[in-house]
Order: sequence, then structure tokens, then C-alpha cells
Amino acid sequence: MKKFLVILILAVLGFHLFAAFSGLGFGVTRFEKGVKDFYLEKTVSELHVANTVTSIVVNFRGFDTLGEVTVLFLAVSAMGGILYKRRHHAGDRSVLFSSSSIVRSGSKLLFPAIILLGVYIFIHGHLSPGGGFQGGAIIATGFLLMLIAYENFSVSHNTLSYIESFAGIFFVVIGLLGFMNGGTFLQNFLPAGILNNLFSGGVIGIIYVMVGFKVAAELTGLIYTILHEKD
Amino acid sequence: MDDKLFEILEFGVYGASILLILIGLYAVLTKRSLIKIVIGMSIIDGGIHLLLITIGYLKGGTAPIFSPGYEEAAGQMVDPVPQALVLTAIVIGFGVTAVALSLIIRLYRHHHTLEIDEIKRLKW
Amino acid sequence: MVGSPVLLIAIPLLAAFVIPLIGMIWKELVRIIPGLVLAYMLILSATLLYYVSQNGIIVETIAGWQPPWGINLVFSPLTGFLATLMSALGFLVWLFSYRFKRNVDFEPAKKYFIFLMLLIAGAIGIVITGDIFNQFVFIEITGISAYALTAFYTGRNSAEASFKYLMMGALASSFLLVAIAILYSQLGTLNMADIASKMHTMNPTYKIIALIFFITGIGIEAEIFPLNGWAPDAYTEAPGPVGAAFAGIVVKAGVYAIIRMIFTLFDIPSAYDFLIVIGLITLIVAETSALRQEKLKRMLAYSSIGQMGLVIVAFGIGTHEGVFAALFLMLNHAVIKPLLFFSGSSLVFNSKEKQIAEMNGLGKRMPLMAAFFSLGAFAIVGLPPFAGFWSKLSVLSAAANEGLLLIIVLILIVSVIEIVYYFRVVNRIFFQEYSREKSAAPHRPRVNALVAMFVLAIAILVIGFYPDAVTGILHNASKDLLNTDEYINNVLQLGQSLTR
Amino acid sequence: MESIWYKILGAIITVIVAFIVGLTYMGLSRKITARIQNRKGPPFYQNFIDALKLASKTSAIHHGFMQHIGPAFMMITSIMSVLVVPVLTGDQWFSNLNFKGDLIFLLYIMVFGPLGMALGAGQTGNPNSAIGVTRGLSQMVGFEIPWVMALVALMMQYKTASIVDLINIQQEQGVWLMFSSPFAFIAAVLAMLGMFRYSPFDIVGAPTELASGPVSENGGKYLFTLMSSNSIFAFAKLTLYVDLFLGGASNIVELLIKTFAIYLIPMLYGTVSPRYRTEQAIKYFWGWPLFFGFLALLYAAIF
Amino acid sequence: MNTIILIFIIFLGGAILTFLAGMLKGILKEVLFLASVFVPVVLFFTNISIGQTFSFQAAGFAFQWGITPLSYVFALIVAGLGLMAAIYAVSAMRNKDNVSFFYFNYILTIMSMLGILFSRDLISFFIFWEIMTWSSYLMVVYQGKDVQTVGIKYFIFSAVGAYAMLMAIVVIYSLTGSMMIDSLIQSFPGFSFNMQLLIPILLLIGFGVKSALMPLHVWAPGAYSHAPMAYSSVFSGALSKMGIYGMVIVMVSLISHIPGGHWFREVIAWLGGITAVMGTLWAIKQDDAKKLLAYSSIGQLGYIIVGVGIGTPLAMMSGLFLAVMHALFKGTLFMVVGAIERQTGTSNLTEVTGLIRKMPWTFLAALFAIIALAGIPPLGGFISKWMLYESLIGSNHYLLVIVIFFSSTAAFLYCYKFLFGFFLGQEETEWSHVKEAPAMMVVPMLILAVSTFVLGVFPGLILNPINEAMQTLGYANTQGHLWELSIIFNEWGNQIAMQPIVYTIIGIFLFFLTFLTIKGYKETRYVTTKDISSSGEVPKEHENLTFSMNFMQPFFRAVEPLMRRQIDKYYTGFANGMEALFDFTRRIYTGNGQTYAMYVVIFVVLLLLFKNIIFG
Repeated sequence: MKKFLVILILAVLGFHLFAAFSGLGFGVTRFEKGVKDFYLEKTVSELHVANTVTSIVVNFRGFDTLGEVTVLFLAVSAMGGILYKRRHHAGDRSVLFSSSSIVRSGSKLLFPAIILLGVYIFIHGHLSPGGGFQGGAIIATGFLLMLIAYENFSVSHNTLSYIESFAGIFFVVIGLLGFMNGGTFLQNFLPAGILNNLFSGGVIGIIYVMVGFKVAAELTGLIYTILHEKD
Repeated sequence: MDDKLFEILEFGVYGASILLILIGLYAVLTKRSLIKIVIGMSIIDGGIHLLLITIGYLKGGTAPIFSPGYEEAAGQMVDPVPQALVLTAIVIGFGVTAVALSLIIRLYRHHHTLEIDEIKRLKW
Repeated sequence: MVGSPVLLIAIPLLAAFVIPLIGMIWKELVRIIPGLVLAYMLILSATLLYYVSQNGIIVETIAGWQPPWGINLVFSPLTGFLATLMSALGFLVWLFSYRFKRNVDFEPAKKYFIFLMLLIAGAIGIVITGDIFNQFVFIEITGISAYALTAFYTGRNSAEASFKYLMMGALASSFLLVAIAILYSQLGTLNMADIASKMHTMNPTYKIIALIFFITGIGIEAEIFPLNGWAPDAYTEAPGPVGAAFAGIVVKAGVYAIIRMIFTLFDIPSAYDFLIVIGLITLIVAETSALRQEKLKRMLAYSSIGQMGLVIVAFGIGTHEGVFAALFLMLNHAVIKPLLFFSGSSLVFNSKEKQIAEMNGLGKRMPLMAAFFSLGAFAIVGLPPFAGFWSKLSVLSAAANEGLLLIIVLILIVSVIEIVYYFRVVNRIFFQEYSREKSAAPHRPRVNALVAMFVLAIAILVIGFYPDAVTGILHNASKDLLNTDEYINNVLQLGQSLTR
Repeated sequence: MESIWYKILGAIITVIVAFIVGLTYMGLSRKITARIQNRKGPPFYQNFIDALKLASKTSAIHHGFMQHIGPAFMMITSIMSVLVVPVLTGDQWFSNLNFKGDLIFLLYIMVFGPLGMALGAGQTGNPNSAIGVTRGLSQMVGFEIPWVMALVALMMQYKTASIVDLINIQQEQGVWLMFSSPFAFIAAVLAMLGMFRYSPFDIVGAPTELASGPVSENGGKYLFTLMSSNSIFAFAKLTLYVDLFLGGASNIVELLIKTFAIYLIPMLYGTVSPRYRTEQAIKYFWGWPLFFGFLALLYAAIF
Repeated sequence: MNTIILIFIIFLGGAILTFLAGMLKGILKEVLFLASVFVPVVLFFTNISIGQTFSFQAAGFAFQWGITPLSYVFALIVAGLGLMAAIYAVSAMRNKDNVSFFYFNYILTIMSMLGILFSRDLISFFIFWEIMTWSSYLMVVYQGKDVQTVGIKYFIFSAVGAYAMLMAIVVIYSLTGSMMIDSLIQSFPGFSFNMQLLIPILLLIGFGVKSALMPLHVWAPGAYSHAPMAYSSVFSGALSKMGIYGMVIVMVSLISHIPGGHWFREVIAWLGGITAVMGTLWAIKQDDAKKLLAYSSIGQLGYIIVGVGIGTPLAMMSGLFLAVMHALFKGTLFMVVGAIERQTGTSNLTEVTGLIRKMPWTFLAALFAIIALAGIPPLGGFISKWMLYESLIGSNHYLLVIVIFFSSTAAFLYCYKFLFGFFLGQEETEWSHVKEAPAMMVVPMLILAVSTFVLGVFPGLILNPINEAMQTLGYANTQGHLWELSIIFNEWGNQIAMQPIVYTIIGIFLFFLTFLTIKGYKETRYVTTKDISSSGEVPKEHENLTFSMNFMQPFFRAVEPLMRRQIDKYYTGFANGMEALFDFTRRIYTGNGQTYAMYVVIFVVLLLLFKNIIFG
């Protein structure tokens, strides 16, 4: 009965949503001059950043990203706080499984490659698809793999915390430096460089690297926390 | 691309994203397991992200990345803004999911169940 | 210029990242730094508010891009007023909870203060930002810190409350994203002023659908009626000062977001009527639910929801008086409800179930706490000469000016219900026999908590006896809210452009 | 100044006359009752003998000050009412305290005595007295309603609250109010039954049950005072009825005849009636008398 | 500094200082308390003149304080009774817990009442009104008895009344744009008919609650009897008159401008009449003296409302006069009960007996007050009753006369019950230790009691200010036409001269007092009340001969149908029903997170479905 009701309600909702969105048109230009045109123009002409998404994420809407990073930080902290227990023995894992040697060897083999890929992705965030978040996530996957493969693989919680904090501090400080140099928060105060070079886009690349570190540390810490959760 | 195909695609992409939202909502509203509810929430997020990306799509557009020599291709590019938004939204959704999962662990510690109907000590 | 609005966000975020490092050096700093940050934010926002009242709106751009291209922060009389209010309250909450539950382990305590600081930073962000997606991000920051704060106690049902809150919050963010998607797809911009200036070009159907999703998404934060199921649980299970922060800060941010949508962004006049209706429903349902509560905090929670309903009604009146009254209500509620939460949580501190019935006769054991609680109760039901009276009067007179007599009647009936449940508690505290067992002996609040409560109590009395102390600010703020064109012009042409 | 002394003299004479007439009427009533019940009965002057006996007695004990103030209050009521009611129409000597608007004053002063008496009775601590008092006061509430309705009907009809005015009206019109406003008269007379406390409304001082009720602790001079005040009061009430409904009296003989005629009504009614309980009495007064009271009001409103 | 503001500052400062002094030992708090009542009252009598005003602006509203002739009459009550009760309270409240809290609220009450009378604008009127409400509420619950029933009931009714008033005030403000009472009175005739009906009704609900008008009176018995008696005398004597004060303004200045306003008057007058009857009947039934006085207050306020409601010059005068008288005698009676309760520990009429020899002065005060209450000449109560009847008959309210008279006669029953229960009857050994109350309690009582007598002989003393007040309300100058110093007239030329009557009464009384009572008193010897003539048997000491249970039982058997319905029960039923309903509706918060999520989705779907209706 309840399910029927829910389906009915959802059908109505779906109908309205669909009616609304299908009227929007697909793949057409809907507005004369939105912000995207400005972004597409300026990202090349002023920021010298190839990846427009990166320039938007880190510069035009960099404030969002700062918030986003904070959300991640909060989420990890919140997990730590929520799962906190009075007598907490570090190193005890709640999820214990023995992996086969294939997995172990494969992981060992793959781990550096994964880390390298991640680092590549967030270093080239302003040039090619990807960026700090993606790279960070990939790095965290590497650690996940290692944690799955090795029961006693451990990451120093403090190290993660340092990386996390320093990266965050660096982000804000870069923003504040922009504030002091150029007048507004997160303003680019470094030379923009040449488009499609690694050292281009001013602070954008640096910030994205920081974000990469931070995301990697946070996701790893997150996995680590859950993995060490005991009943 | 074929116009006919494109029309179907239009229907399909919007339909798929909305269907994802509805499926997620259905899970949130009817599934009794907390884990499934969280999965439902993630599915909703996925649907909405798809929706956002779809909105930014431009017929025949390319990725909003300037390659050397194609600096003037801005008119051919899909809208980068929704993509940036989705990036942010994904991370936020991820954070929320993480908190939700940790809360579920806490709830399981106290209630020894994951049935949402049995976790209503706070009411009225 | 002593600073710029962006520091209101940047500094707490910086502090949040710094604290884990510093905590490794000297643990006490973890408690102190958030307080310093909040104090700084208070001073900064107060100075900025003064500056704004003299020189006009500040529009701060981020990363050097002018609106509508870049994200911008708007520090106007309205947003400045709310930011000042929030940072002041945040500081008081910090002051109250400094050394709160010292027996709690260090790790959660560290997190507690970070979350509190970020909660307030997020709420301020919601208020001062000029970009809807940025607002969404801040809503999420506020939300996640709120979930974490709700789940602060490990022993009780706090995880349950937190999970409910989270479920609703996740739905809220989904709906908000849908709304943002619709708006962006139609207007191609995310800047509020830009949206507002282009709104008339939008297809009315999409406009309405976007508004509906906005209202639903933010309404969950603003606790309007069918969307506020999380609120009583969260208020009840969160620590007392956090309840105060929710009531005083988070909800205010939610309400601000709604009214910014309706007043500035969307040009749908009937939305005002909708606000009135939904506000009244919220008010009535919440206050009637509060009538028979057994737990103190839960009662306060429902009362808080009800007050927000009243605020929304007042906004829905839509005239200058209405907005003024609503802001006045917000101010008073932000002053009074924390006092109630502080003193109430001190009164039930050592009792296990936090039941109202356990407060019998505490007036003699904890006279000061009881006096604070009663002062709060007197003020919130709108008895003169305390603060709540003036706001209630202005709401009613705003409604009367528009000829909305039925609303007046309903508000007053609900006020009677409010009186009933508040005075039942006051009666218990003062005029009934002490009935607690020895193990639950009264708790003596520390000096810092007392100072926090004293400040609030004095604020109640000052506003009560000399309302003109705040009415000027409120009038400016309500003018600011109502003048949409000026907002658009200021933002898009960088009215008081921020240069150092 | 002279006239004041004349007035005082007249007042004293009025009081004495009232005392004598009242006692005589009481004696006659005892005689008549006895004859109706086929007894011989005491001589009509028996009350004077009793009074003389009581007056010459010496009291030995008292229960407190208030007990002895009760009779004084009672006297105030009796004398005030006999002074306010116009005894002889148009007579300057005996105009006493007559003033316009005295009906309401009378209504109030007439309950002063019983209240004072009740207070006196209260101090004796005799439960019988207290029981009697409660019965008396309750019964008073009963009959005051039709009584006041009758008076209000008169006031309404003739737009005055002055007894003198009412008498003048009767003499000008040549018709007694008894006839021109009959319902008021009936209501007033029915109320009077209670006022005189003859059977069936004598439960207040039910002699066998309550040992005389309120007065049970009084003796000697105090009982004499009470007795004389009762007689004066009775005379005052009778005169009031005469003034209101029988056109007043211009000389003493007319006065005596008319008052005695009125007096016969409660007396004769009492001889043939059993005793009512208090609530029965109240219900009685709130039955027909109230009905007639309403009729009187209606009548007055129409005319 | 302006005297008006000075008065209020002294009150407020005095209240706070007294409260703080409560933390110290010694008599500092008593001294401060008396000073902070006494000084402003003296200032009021010496330095305040009619027409003096004090204006200021706050919160966007204009405030004006000043006294009018009408409020002067009421201010006399407040200041006089407030001062007397304050003196009484110092002694009565000694050795009580938290006495400084009592003082604090007492001062605030007096301040707020004067504030109400001083207010020339509706906002400060309302503010003071509410301060009065909550300070009196705190006094009602002060002794901690039945706080959840009686206290809450009082506060709910007060709140309903106050909120009705508040609604009227904001409506007035929206119509006139001014908060001044004068501007309301001026522009009232121009309002639409609906508003002309709405505003007086709302205001009358507010005032009716405080003056215990019939359907709104149920709070009064509990509240009057639960407050400390020192406060109840002010509560019943002065505080309830604030309702009357407001009612006078409404009845005269507003309702007379409504077309068909006389129906309004009729209704109010009849409500007053019914209040009088029911209050009296219930008063007779009470065994607790406090309750008895409380119901009696309701009844007496009913008379006042009748007078005010009828609104002819004589009726209005009688109403105002009775308001003053009621303050005097009811203040005295509450003080008497307080004294007895203090000395014996109970106020139950069936327990305490025979105090007349123990507390003679208290008895004297009570006797005066009771005689005044019963409206028996020569005391002041009679004057007001006389004027009331004359005015009722003169304005053709014959049925109302009957009603009033019935209640007035029935009032004798409780008057007697009160005196008998406490002072007369058997002197039980249980109470043989009781002593007279301290002089500081007796003297204020006696002063008030004697003033009822003085006003009975020279009603002109108080009719003079009343006349001035009525002139400002638009009545003709009635001096000499309706009254002289001790002679009162009515519209038909009926008159009553109090002086000769009083002299005659005093003469007769003194005669019998000297030659009968005192003589007899000296000649005889005192025996205990056990030594009575009960068929020759002298009862033993322990035999309880006090007749006090079911005191007026036969009377109640007769009036039983009138008392079968209690409005209180309807209210209680309503309140319980509401609570049950709300207890049910709050189950909408089921506690299940999924349901809440469901609400969200349903909310969205409903809005989407009806979007054209809602946002059309």
C-alpha cells in the first residue's frame, strides 16, 4: 500500500519534472549571453588555462571550491567525531580478510603507478581533463588497494592530518595573498604564463595541486577511519 | 548526428536522469534498510548530476578544453559551468554520504539493527 | 576599512585547518582559537555594519571577477545585520560552551569547536554570498557541521536525530540542485543580482517550478512545516549550546535564504501569500505540538520552529513594517532562545531524561538559572517590558495595516498556547516542591557560561526598555531587503566596490 | 430650631404608639388564633404583662459584647423604619424622617436589624441560634424578591420611589393602589406572609425544634427589647402596606383599622397552615408570588 | 525632573533595590519597600496635577503620560489602598520565604496600575497592563499552591484578554495612525461599522477579564484566594478596577458613538447583573473565607459593571462610587482574612470560630466592612446601591433591578457567614491561644473601615472628583443636581439626605448601647459559650457545638437549579479537549525519518500539482 502510494507520488513528481526538463531542449543554446561565454573567453585570454572547467572551479568559482574542500574536511572530521570511542586502539582493524598473494603482489605493483597517475592528473589539472579532486581520488584508491591487500598496512594518522591541514592552510593563504596583492580573495597574483604550458594559469595550478593533496589525504583518512571502526 | 536519434536521445537523457532521481527517491521513501536509503540518496545525486551535465550539453559541442591551435573554438564547446558545478556537487554528495555511513555505524552500535522503522525513539 | 567581508569566511576556514595542527602543540588552544576567531568575526562584522550604514553596500568580488561572472559577497545593512547577529551569537555560544563538558574526551571536544566555528561561518556565508550555487555550498557546510554537532553525544539517541537531519538535508540539497539547474538552464547565470535582473525574461512555468524546488530545499533548513521533522529531534539531542546555535543561527540563515529568493530573485507576488499561509501552518502546528512536550529541549525546539513560522508570516506580509517586524522577531528570537537553551540545559543538566517534570523546585536550588529561564520565557511570549513584546507588537501592527485580521487572531491564539506551556515550566521551576533524587543534584554553571547568559539577559532588557537601540538598524535592513532594484544595481555595478 | 424639637417629640410619640399598637395586635392575634383553634387563649393584654415581666428581670450572665448589641441593632431598624414610613398623611408633626426616595432606603434598613440580631445570636455560640439565623436569612432572600418586584412595579408605574408621593397619587386619583395595581398588591401581600413569620413561615424560630431560634440565649431586658422592637417593626410594616396600597391614613382611627385589616391576612393564613421547611418556603415565594410580581411588572410596563 | 517620570523611576528603582535588599538580613528591605511605595504616593498626592503631561518617543511610537480626572479617581483607589496594604503587608509577610520577591511584585503592581492610569497612549497602557498581569500572576503563584491550575488559568485568561486588547490596539493604530487614546476617541465615530463593533468588543474582552465579567470570571476565585492576602486586598480592591477604568472609557467614549450602541450597553449591564447574582450565590457556598471573598468580589464587580454599563449619569456615578467603596471594604476584608490566617493558620470558616474576644479590633474592621458591603445604611455601600437602584429604575431597567436586588439580598447570607464563621459561635479551646494581630496590620484595616463610614455620611467627598471625571467624559455637571455633600438626588427628584439619617441612627444606637448593652454588659458576668441553655444541659468542653458545616444548606436546596451549570467546567472541558487534540496532532512527527522524507516529497508534489493555484 505504502509502496503504491509512493509510486503514485513519484509518478506525479516525475511527470512534472519531465514536463519541465524536456521542454528545456537538449543541446541547444538557451540564453543569449550567459556567464559561460565570458568564462570561455577569459580562461584563454587572461588566465591562460586550457581546461575551462578547472579555471572555473579554481578561479572563477574558486570560492565554491574552498567551500567544497571545507565540506570534505568537515566530513572527515565528522566521521572521526561520530565514530569516536573512548578506548580506541589504533591499528586494530575491524574488517579483516586475508587476500591472496595475487592481490598482494598486484597491489604492490599497481600502487606506485596509481599514485603516479593521480599525481599526474592533479598536476595537469589546468591543462587536461581532471584535476585535484580526480587525482586525489585516484591516489586514495591506491591506498584503498593497499589497505585491502595488506592487513597490517597502516598510514600514519598524523601524517594524513598534517597533509590535510597544510594543504587547506595553503589554499586559504594563497587566497589571502591574492587578497593582499590584487585586492580580492583568491586573485591570481602570479604571472599567467603561456597557455598549455605546465607553468601557466598562475596560482590555479598550485591550488589544484593543494586540493589534490588534500583530497588524497582526506579520502585515505576516511577509508582508514571506516576500516578501523569496531563494533 | 541524426535528428531522429537526437530526439530520442533528448528524451532518453532527461528521462534517464529523472528516472534516476525517482528511483533514488523510491529507495529513500520505501526501503527500510538505512544502507539502502543512503544508496538511494546517492542515486538521487547521480540523477541530478546527470541532469546538470545534460543541461550544459551543446549539440555537437566539444569538451571545454582548449588545445593548442584551437583557442578560438569557444563557440563549439559545451557549457563548462554545469560541469564545474557537478564537480562540486559530487564532492559534497560524497561528504554527506560519508557522514551518513558513519552515522549508520553509530546507529548500529546502539540499536543493533538497520531497520529505519525501529529507530524512532525520538518522536512527537 | 578594517577588513573585508571575505575574511568572515576565510578566517574561520583557515582556523579550521590550523586547529588540528595547533592542537598537537597545546590542547587548550583548540578551545581558545575558535573563540578568538568568533570574536574577530564579531568585531569585523560589527565594524563593517557600521561602515555600511555610513557608506552604502559593500560588494566584494572573489578572484577579481566582477559580478555576474565571479562569485561576490554582499555586505548590505540586511546581510550585515544578520552576519553581526550570527557572529555575536556564535561568540556567546562559544563562551557558554567553553569548558562545556570537560569530562568529554579531547578528540570530540576539538571537533566540537571546529564544527561550531564552521557552522557559524557557513551560516554567515549563506547570508552574505551573492551567488546561489555558492549559497548551496555554504548550506552544505552548515549542514554537515550541524549533523556532526547533533551527533556530538555518543551515549544517547543523537545519532538517530543526526541521521534524520542528514536524510532531510540530503533531500534538501538535491532539490536545491534541481532548482539551480532550472535557473541556470534558463538564465545562464548563477549570480543572484543577475538572476533577479533577468527574471522577467523567464518562462513563468519554469520560474514557479524553480521557486518550488528552492522553497523545498531551503525550507528544510528554515524549518517550515512539513519539512521540519528533523528539527525537534536535532534540537533535543544536540548539546544545549548547539540547540541555541541552531535556533539562533542556522534557522535564521535558512529563513534569510528563502526570503532572499522570494523578495529579490523571483518576481512572483503570490509567493508572499504562500509565505503567510505556510508560516501560519508552521506556527500553529509547532506551537500546538509544543504544548504537551515532556522534554524541555524538545519543547524549546517546537517553540523555535513556531517562532520561525511567525517570522515567515511577518515576511510574507511584505510591507516595510512586515519586514521590519520579521527582522525584529529574528533578532529577539536570536537573543531569547539561546538564553532559554543555555539556562534550560543548565537546569536539566544532571537529569537523565531531561524531562520538564524533573525541574520541580529548581528555582530555590538554582535561582540564577531559573531567573534567566523565566526572563527568557517572559520575553519570548511577548510580555512587556521585555524584548519579545516589541517584535510581537510590530508583527501585529504590520498585519493590521494590511487588514489581515485573521492572521492577528491566529497569532494571538497561538501566543496563548505558547504562554501555557512556557508558564507551566516556570511554575514548576519556582513554585513546586523540589523532587530530584540526590544523584541528580543541580549543576553549577561556570563563570563563562554565566557571563554568556548575562549578556543575553541584558540584551533582552535593553531591547525591552529601549527598543530604539536596534530599530534603526532594523529599519535600514528592511529597506535594504525591499529595495530589489538597488540591490541589483549595487551588485552589478559594484556600488561600493571594495578596494583596499 | 423649634421644629427639630417638635419633630423629636413627634418621633418619640410615634415610636411609643407603634410599640403599643404592635403589642396589642400581637395579643389580639394570639387571642384570635386561639379562638379559631377552639381554645380560650390569653387575654389581649397578655403581651403587655409579658413585656413588663421581662423588663423587670435582671440578667446574670452574658456571652460577649456582641450578644447585647444585637438588640440595639434591631431597635435601630424598627425605629428607623417607623420613622421613615409616613404614619399619618400630611401631618407635619409626624412626618418624622420622611423623604423622597425612601423606598429603597426602607428595603435596606429593614434587613439591618435581622443582620444585627443574627450577629448577636451568633456570639452566644448556641447552635440553635445559628441554625435559626441561617433559616431566617434564607427565607428572607425568598420573600424579598416578590416584595421588591411589587415595589419596583409601583415605582415603575408612578415614576417615584417616594412613599409620600405614592400616597398623594392615590389621594389625587381617588383609587387605592390595591386596585389600580392589583398584581403588585397580591405579590406584596404574599411576600408579607413571610415577612411576619407566622406559620407556615415560622421555621426560623420554630419553638419546639430550635428553642426559639435566634433569640434563644436572650432573656430579660434583651428579650424585652427584642419584643418591643418586633412590635414596632410590625407596626411599621403594616403602615407601609397601608401607605402603599390602601391610600394611607389621615387619622389614627383610619390607620388602626387599615393596619389591622392588613394584619389579619398573615395571621389568618397562619392559623390554617402547617409549617414549611426553609427551602419549601423559598420555593413557595419563588412560585406564585414571583409570578404575580412579574405580572405586576408587566402591568406597570403596559400602563 | 518631571514628577511623573520621577514617580515611575522611584517605583522601578525601589522594586529592584528591595529585591536586592532581600539578600541581606535585617529590616532594610522592609524600609526600602515602604519607602518606595510611600514616596511615590506622596509625590502623587502633592505634586501631580490634572493635565500635567510627559511625552516622549520610543520605537516609533509617541508616548504620553498624564493624569485625567477619570484616572484620578482610580488613582486615588490605587494610591490609597496600595499604601495601606503596603503597611499591612510588611507585618503580614514577616517571616515568609522570599519576601523580597513579594515586595518586588507588589511595587511593580502598584507602579503598573498607576502607569495604566497615567497612560494617555495605548502602547504604554498595554505595557503597564501586561506588567500588571504578570506581576499579579507571580503573586498568585507566590505561595505555591495549585500553581498549575489556578495560576495558569489566571494567566491564560489574562493573556486572552490582553491579546484581545492588543489586537484592538493594532487595529486602531492601523486605522488612525496614532496610539493616543484621545485621537481614538476623536476618530472613532468615523470608523466603519464593523470596526466600530470589533474594537469595543475586543477591548471589552480585555477589560472584562480583569474585572471578572461573567463568562470570563472563572480565574478570579482561585487567583484572589491564592495570592497572599496582603496582595489580594490590592488585587481585588484596586487591580480589578483597572478593568472597570477601561470599561468606563470604552462604554462612554466609544460605544455611545455606535449606532445601536444602547444594545451594547444592555448586554454589558445584563452580563454585569448575571455576574453579580452568580458571584453572590457561589460566594455563599464557599467554606474558605478567601474563596468567599473572591466570589463576593466577582459579585460586587458585577454591580459596578451594571452601573457603568447603563451609563446614565446617576448609574455611572454609582458605578464609580461603588468602585471606590469596593476597594475600601473588600480591601479591608481581605486584610481581615489575612490577619486571621496569620494568627490561626487557616482561613477556613468551618474551622475557625469565636475569635471576637481574641481579635476585637479585627472584628470591628470586619463589621464595618461587612455592613458597607451589604449596602446597609449608614455606611458608604448603601449610597452606591441607592444610586444604582434609582438609576436603574429611572432608566427603565426593571428586571435588572430585581436581579441586582436578589443578589444584594443574598449577599447578606455570605456577609453573615463570614462574620459568624470567624468571629462568632463557640469559642473552641483550639483557638484559645490566638492573639490580636499586630498594630501594623490592624491600623490600616481600621483606617479603611472608618473611611467607608465617612464616605457613607459625606459621599460628596468622593462624588466631587467623580463629577469632574464625568464632566470630562461628556456628562453634564451634576453637582447640586445629583448630589451635595451628603444629600443625593435622582432624576425624579427623589433624594436622600444622609446626615439626618446617620445622626438618627447613631442617636438610637448610642441610646441603646449606653442603656442596654454597656449597662447590661457591666452588670452581668461573662460565661463561656459552652454555658448555654441547651435544654438545661451544660455541654462538656470537648463537645463541638459550632454550627458551621453546610451553613446555608436549605438555601442551596432552593437555588440548586441556578448553580447546576458551572462555566468553569466548560472551560476545563474545552481546554482538555484542546490538549487531547494537540496531543494527537503532534503525532504527525512520527519519529520515522522516512516519514519525514515522505512529507518533503508530498510537499513538493502538492506544490507542483497546485502551482497554478498557489503561485498563479
